[in-house]
Amino acid sequence: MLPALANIPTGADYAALLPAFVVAVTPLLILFVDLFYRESGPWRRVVAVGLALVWLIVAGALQAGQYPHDYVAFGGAFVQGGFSIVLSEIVIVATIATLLLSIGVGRDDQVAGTTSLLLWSASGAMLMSGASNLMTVFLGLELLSLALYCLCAMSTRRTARESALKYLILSSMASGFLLYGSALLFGATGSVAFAALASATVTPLLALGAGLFMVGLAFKLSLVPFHAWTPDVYEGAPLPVTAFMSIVTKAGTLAVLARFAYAALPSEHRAAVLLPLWVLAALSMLVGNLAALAQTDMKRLLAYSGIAQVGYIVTAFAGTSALGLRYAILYLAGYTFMNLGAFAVVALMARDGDAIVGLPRFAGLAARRPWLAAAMTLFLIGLAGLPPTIGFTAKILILTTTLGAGYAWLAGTLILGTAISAYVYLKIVRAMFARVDAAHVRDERSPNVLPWVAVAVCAVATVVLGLQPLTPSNILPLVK
Amino acid sequence: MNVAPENYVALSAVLFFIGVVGVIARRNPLIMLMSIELLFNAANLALVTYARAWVNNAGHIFAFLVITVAAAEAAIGLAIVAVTFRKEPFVDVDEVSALRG
Amino acid sequence: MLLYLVWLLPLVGGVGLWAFGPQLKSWAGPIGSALVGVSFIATLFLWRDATAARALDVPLGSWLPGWSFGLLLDRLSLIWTLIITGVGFLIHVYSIGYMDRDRAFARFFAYMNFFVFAMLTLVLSDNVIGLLVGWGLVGLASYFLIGFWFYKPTAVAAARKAFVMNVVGDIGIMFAIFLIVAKLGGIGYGLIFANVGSAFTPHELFLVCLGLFIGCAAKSAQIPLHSWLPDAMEGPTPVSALIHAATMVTAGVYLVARFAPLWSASPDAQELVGAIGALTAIAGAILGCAQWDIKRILAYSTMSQIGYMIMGVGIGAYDAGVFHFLTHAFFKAQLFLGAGIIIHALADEQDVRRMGGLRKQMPFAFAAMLVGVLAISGVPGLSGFFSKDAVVYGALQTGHPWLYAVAVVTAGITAYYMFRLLFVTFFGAYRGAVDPSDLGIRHPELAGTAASPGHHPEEEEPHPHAPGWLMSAPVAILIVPTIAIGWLDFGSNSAWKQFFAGFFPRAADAAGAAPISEAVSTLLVLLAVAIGFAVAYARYGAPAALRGAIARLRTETIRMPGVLVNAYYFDAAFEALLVRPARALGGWFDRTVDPHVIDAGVREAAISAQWLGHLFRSFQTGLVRAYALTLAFGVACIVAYYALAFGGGR
Amino acid sequence: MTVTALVLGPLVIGLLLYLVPREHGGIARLVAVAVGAISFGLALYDPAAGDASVRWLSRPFAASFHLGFGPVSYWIVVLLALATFGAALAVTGPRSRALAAQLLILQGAMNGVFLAKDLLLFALFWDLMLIPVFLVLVEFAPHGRTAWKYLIYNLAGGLALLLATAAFGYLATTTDVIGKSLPAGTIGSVWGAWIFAGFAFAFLIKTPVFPFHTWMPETYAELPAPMVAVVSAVQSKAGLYGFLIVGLPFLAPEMARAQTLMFALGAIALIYGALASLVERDAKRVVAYSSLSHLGLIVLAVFSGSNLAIAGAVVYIVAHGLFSAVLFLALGAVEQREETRDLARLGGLGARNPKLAGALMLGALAALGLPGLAGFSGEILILTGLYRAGFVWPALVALVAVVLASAYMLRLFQGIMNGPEVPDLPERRDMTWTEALAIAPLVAGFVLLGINPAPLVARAAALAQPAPPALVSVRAVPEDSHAAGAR
Repeated sequence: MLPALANIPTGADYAALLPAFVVAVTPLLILFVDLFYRESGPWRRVVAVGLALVWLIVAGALQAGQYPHDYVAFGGAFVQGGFSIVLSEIVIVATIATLLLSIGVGRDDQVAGTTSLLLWSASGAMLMSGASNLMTVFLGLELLSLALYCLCAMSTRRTARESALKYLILSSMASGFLLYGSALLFGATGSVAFAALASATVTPLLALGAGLFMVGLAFKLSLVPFHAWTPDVYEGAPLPVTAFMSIVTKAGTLAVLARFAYAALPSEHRAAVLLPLWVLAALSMLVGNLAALAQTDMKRLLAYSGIAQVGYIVTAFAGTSALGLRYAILYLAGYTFMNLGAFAVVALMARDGDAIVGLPRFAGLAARRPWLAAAMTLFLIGLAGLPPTIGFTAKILILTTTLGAGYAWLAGTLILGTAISAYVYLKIVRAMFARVDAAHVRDERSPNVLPWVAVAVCAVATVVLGLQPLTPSNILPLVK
Repeated sequence: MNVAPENYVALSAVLFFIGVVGVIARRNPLIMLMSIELLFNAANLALVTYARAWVNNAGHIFAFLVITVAAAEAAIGLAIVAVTFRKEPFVDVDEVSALRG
Repeated sequence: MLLYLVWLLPLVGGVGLWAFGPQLKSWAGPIGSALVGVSFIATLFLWRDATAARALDVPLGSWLPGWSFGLLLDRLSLIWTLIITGVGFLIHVYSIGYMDRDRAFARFFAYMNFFVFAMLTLVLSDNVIGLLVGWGLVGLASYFLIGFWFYKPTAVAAARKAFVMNVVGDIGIMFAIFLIVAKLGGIGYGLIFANVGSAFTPHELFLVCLGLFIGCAAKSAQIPLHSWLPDAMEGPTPVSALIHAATMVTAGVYLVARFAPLWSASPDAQELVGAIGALTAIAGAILGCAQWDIKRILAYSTMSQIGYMIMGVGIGAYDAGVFHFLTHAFFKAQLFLGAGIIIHALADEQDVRRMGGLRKQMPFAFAAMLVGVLAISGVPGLSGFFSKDAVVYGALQTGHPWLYAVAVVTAGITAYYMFRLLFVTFFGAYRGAVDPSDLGIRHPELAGTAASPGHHPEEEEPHPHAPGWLMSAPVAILIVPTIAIGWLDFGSNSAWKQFFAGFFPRAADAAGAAPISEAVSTLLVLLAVAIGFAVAYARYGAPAALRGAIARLRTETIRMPGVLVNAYYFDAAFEALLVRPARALGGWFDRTVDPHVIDAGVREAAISAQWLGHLFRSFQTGLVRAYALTLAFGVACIVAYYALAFGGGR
Repeated sequence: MTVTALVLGPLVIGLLLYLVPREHGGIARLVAVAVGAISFGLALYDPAAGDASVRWLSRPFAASFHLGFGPVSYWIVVLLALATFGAALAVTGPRSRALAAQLLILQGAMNGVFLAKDLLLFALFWDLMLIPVFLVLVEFAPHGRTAWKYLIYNLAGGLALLLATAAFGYLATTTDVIGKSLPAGTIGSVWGAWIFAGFAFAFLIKTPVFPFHTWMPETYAELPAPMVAVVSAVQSKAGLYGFLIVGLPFLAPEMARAQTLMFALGAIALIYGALASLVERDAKRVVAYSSLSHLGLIVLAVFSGSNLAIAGAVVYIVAHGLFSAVLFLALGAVEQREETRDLARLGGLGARNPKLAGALMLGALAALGLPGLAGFSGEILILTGLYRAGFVWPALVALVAVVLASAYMLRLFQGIMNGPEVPDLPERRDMTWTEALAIAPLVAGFVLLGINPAPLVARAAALAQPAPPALVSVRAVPEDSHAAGAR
């Protein structure tokens, strides 16, 4: 008697997975279409990206259509509904933006391949957003990561291959920790479902397993001290990939972390088990911002900034209050727009959409390209947590829940980190607006106008999200 | 012969530790990849052991999953190592440190 | 309504002439004078209302409950208003002639009109805040007029000094206001006087009086806040006549007289004020003997005479003090205007050593000055005789023999230095052509006597000449009251005493306490005056003295004691004790504390952050194995935590 | 409607000004002038404008986009409109467009700060108003460091404010509180101390008060004159306003507990600023330090708990805004003509620039507290209130500062306008009519306010009336008792 036969997957199970499934299958279509081209040409690119965009939008619509419903599919392995839908949407938005940025990058005959990898990676993140047992988590995580390893190498630059190698080795090692942690958790409870963890008694085995599991997640979120790969990989990878990575891995991993922290731990020991997480968040806020102070390359700077921003997001979980989760996801949504906007601006400053853009390139930008400078200013003040942006609103919400949960030290660290970060971001603003002799500044323009779409959408979203009325119904449903 | 599950778990821990040390200590990326395989397989061993201990097939399924993923990982890993070191006479990860700071 | 007119007409003039001065050109003088004249006439129409049983009190508005403002014209403010507008009018007319060559003719009259307005605000106010407003505004007008020739650094410095020292006085009054408001919750005179006895303890009353008196001392150049007055002579001479002799500087007298109920209730304050008045009287008189600048001599004499007035009102002889103010307004204006004629004629020469023998060239000026000197010296029959006598005897009447003695001696010294002025200026030979060094003048430009460059567009040689009618007529008119006004207070039941009958609180111990009669006292004063005159004549007026005048002036200049030349070192003391430490401290704040102490902390924090950033950057070696090591290290830490947290507790 | 227009109008128009071609700075300037004038008219026309409120947050605390006139803020908004009008008129130079645009953005943000009836909205605008000043400093200040210094100090304050607001919101479950009252005990003493510390830190930096003031002289010296006129006139009042509308009603026990410390800081600022401006050579820094001194006085008033002093503080807040704007605009005109602000190099300008000298003189006189002008009205109310509430020594210290004020203000005026003409200074022409038009309304303002501050006092009374009992108890002398002794 096979007990598994009792729950053979039904249509309802697949319906829950449908958006991720669409994203995962589209590459097959793209690759198939691409087979018919004999020679390289712009059409190959247009068709591949166009197909991807269309199906991503379809997936986004399907995902949105799921909104009011909750799905518990595959015997609890995949749970969709509530915040995980929002995270999936974030993944889709980020992927669309990445495609917009990547229009001019790479060879025409490779685009089908890179686009496919991108979609697979996105589908991995979408899988993670609904993952609620250890196996699904591992599967999603690896799907996300394996595609990313390849994407990182997709450039003629030598540093791209270096970044791929580093990412491969370190990320695999972190996956190893996650996996071993999963094995220990399984060993401690006899189940791979998160739901089973919540009712387990806390043994050293469980705590150790939880610890290793969180290390794996912390690595993906690039929390200090598991952040070392981030700047190198971000700098080396092609710009669109970096933009993609900065959002999508966070979105997927955050979903897992949220489920784990909120639903998979025995409540009486939750605070003690999660304490290292808050310490990591505090370290990230400080180290990320401080290290960003010394950076001169834009992608690297955004990498460190991302480390700190993740610190803010994880801070919202402190005390594991329901509101904290909402604000974490709100912040992530805001961060998505601010960060993608900033990457889009950087993309517009490079001829091929993928050059190393150093800070000196921003000198006097306001005089040369005022709209670009204005947009960049908005994104940067948003990242710095200044109004009128979602950065400000979400930050004060996080502060409130953190204080309310009794983690005043974490709130204080957040404020301190924000103070340091202001210097990081406004340094660029200052460079853009200062009067300079711009003769020696290399002024490159991307021939591509699609990133402007990303810039515009992100700018509007950054402000509107910050000022829109936030009520329980529109802020976010609670964790499942 | 019935070996207590604790021994398997201990063995898996040792394997895991060796894997970690291997990643840190070896400069050859191929050996590093092998060490990573060791990490995964240490986990597999633990999973299978616990699956037996709890009489729960989930552990076995998980192990199969891991084996599949590890295969994909090895393939991609070897490809990346090959691309990275195609023009180098020696294979040494410490040579690859242009990205830093 | 008429009172509004009296009060606001000069303001209209001040603002109008300031704004439209360039368009009005030479009409500015007549217009300004006319406005003050109309104000004077209007005041005369108000005489009946002011002297009625219930004085004229016009409300203006209010800030807060209890803080209401109004204009009050009673007997005391009537006297002041008449002097301000009357003498003010004459001096305005005089100025049309005196300032005729000045580029900023209209601006001068704007300031003068503004001053009249400010002074009227001071005396007409029916509350302490209004008084303080007037008090501050006259200080401002004084500042403007002292610094009228603002391209002269000495004038600029003098103006600032006058203003700042007057602000010291202002804060004294503010302090008094604090106490009054804290106790009474209101600012009106009526409220204050009605509650003098009930609201204040004697100590508080003394403090109120002290605060008010600080105001008096600054405004009326009483020791130790007197040193701005001689410097204020940098202003044009009509200014000195109006502001720094006749009206503004006597505001202190007004203040004490106005707050007579407070003073009468606080004997300690009376003693203090009387003593300071007497001290100022004699100290000013002594300094008057050591000056060579004609206006500074008059300035010290003003200081000394105000000392008399302050002593008078301070010890409770209010009507005597006020009367001395009245006569002084006339004869001192007279003296200044006479001096102005000389200065004007000599192209701004003010050093008496470089004058001499002017009697023949300028008989009118001589006559004017002579009358003034006789009056101030207290020669019987002239105005100063009566008023000074009243004050001096008042000291004895109220039981202050020491003050009396000082007052008598001062009378003698006054006669000495005033006749000295007269002899040196008008007798002997003209010394304008003598080399300054032969007269002992080492630094003519520092003596404040140098003709101001650029003030007169056309260069002209100093030649004594007769003044125009615009300048002589006011002086001629002033001669009449200078001689005659004193008779108002002749006899024990004089018109003056009737005028103020019942107005002031009666002195604690009236006549009868005095050991000698008024006649004897008068004789004593006259004796002192005679001695003063005799010494002056012997030293400067006798034929022998006149012959050796140049050599004599030289030795006297060189041998003048430093303590007198430096006016008892008051300025030096202020400089060393207040100004320098304040500037040093300010410099320390500005140049050391701000950049190197406070900012240093912030700067160090910023630098540390940068340093940490570079440190973290250096950790990022680019070696993948090192990254793996940190990863493993992090894991080790976390495992250790769980081992500690959950391992032991099982 | 009116209040919304006052906030959004300048913000939006300011941003739109960037659409004007860069070389048409004159148009941008005219638009800014018009916006200043219209907001002035609007505020005067509709002083009883109703509140505008839109829901923003409901969790973790209720918050709204709630704007409305308050007892103090109405006058500050009027002042700001006047200051913006004058400042916009004074905008000149090749980069007029940026300056005019940032002026309007700043005006909108500051209107937001003062009109916000919601604490979170207040914090939002508080941080927002950093940005235009920072950008102008970046673009116009000769030293790059100045912008950073401004930012570091003010952002530190802004973040403390944010933290305090978050805690406040958590405890009170709403931030829509300005002008209202909370049930007693909403904010306990443990949290209260920290929340107050956060607010006070922000407010003291913004004001600024010793020892948080060092950003100010540099910022004021290096901002272009139009901007600094607005910043010193209005932005520096934000902190004091904060104490009045947040501290007094909600954190009264903490205010009372901090009284000694704040009195010390205020008194030090009072004397420190005065002495420093006595020796400073840079004309704009003289005024900056003088502001430190004046604002120290207002801090004393705010913490005295005396209704009289608080009424005086309100008067003085507006008065200081008016005269400091005049001073900075006049100094800007001087700097534009002579290309230096060094008192040692300037001198004798009054002879050829009588109107400019008059403007500077009027500003200086108001600043030194000449009786009859607005500075005096505020000062005497504050000082009397202080003394009446039993604070004898602070009142006496303030009196010393009054004397010093006259010394440094005259030094400033005379150093520029009086004395012999300095021959090698470049340009001489008297005030243009635009400059006169910029300054005249401000001067009229402080003259009128000096003659009759009653409207402000009346409004301030409304502010101070519901002072909670805890604050009343700190008064050493009951306000209305004639019998109690002064110490």
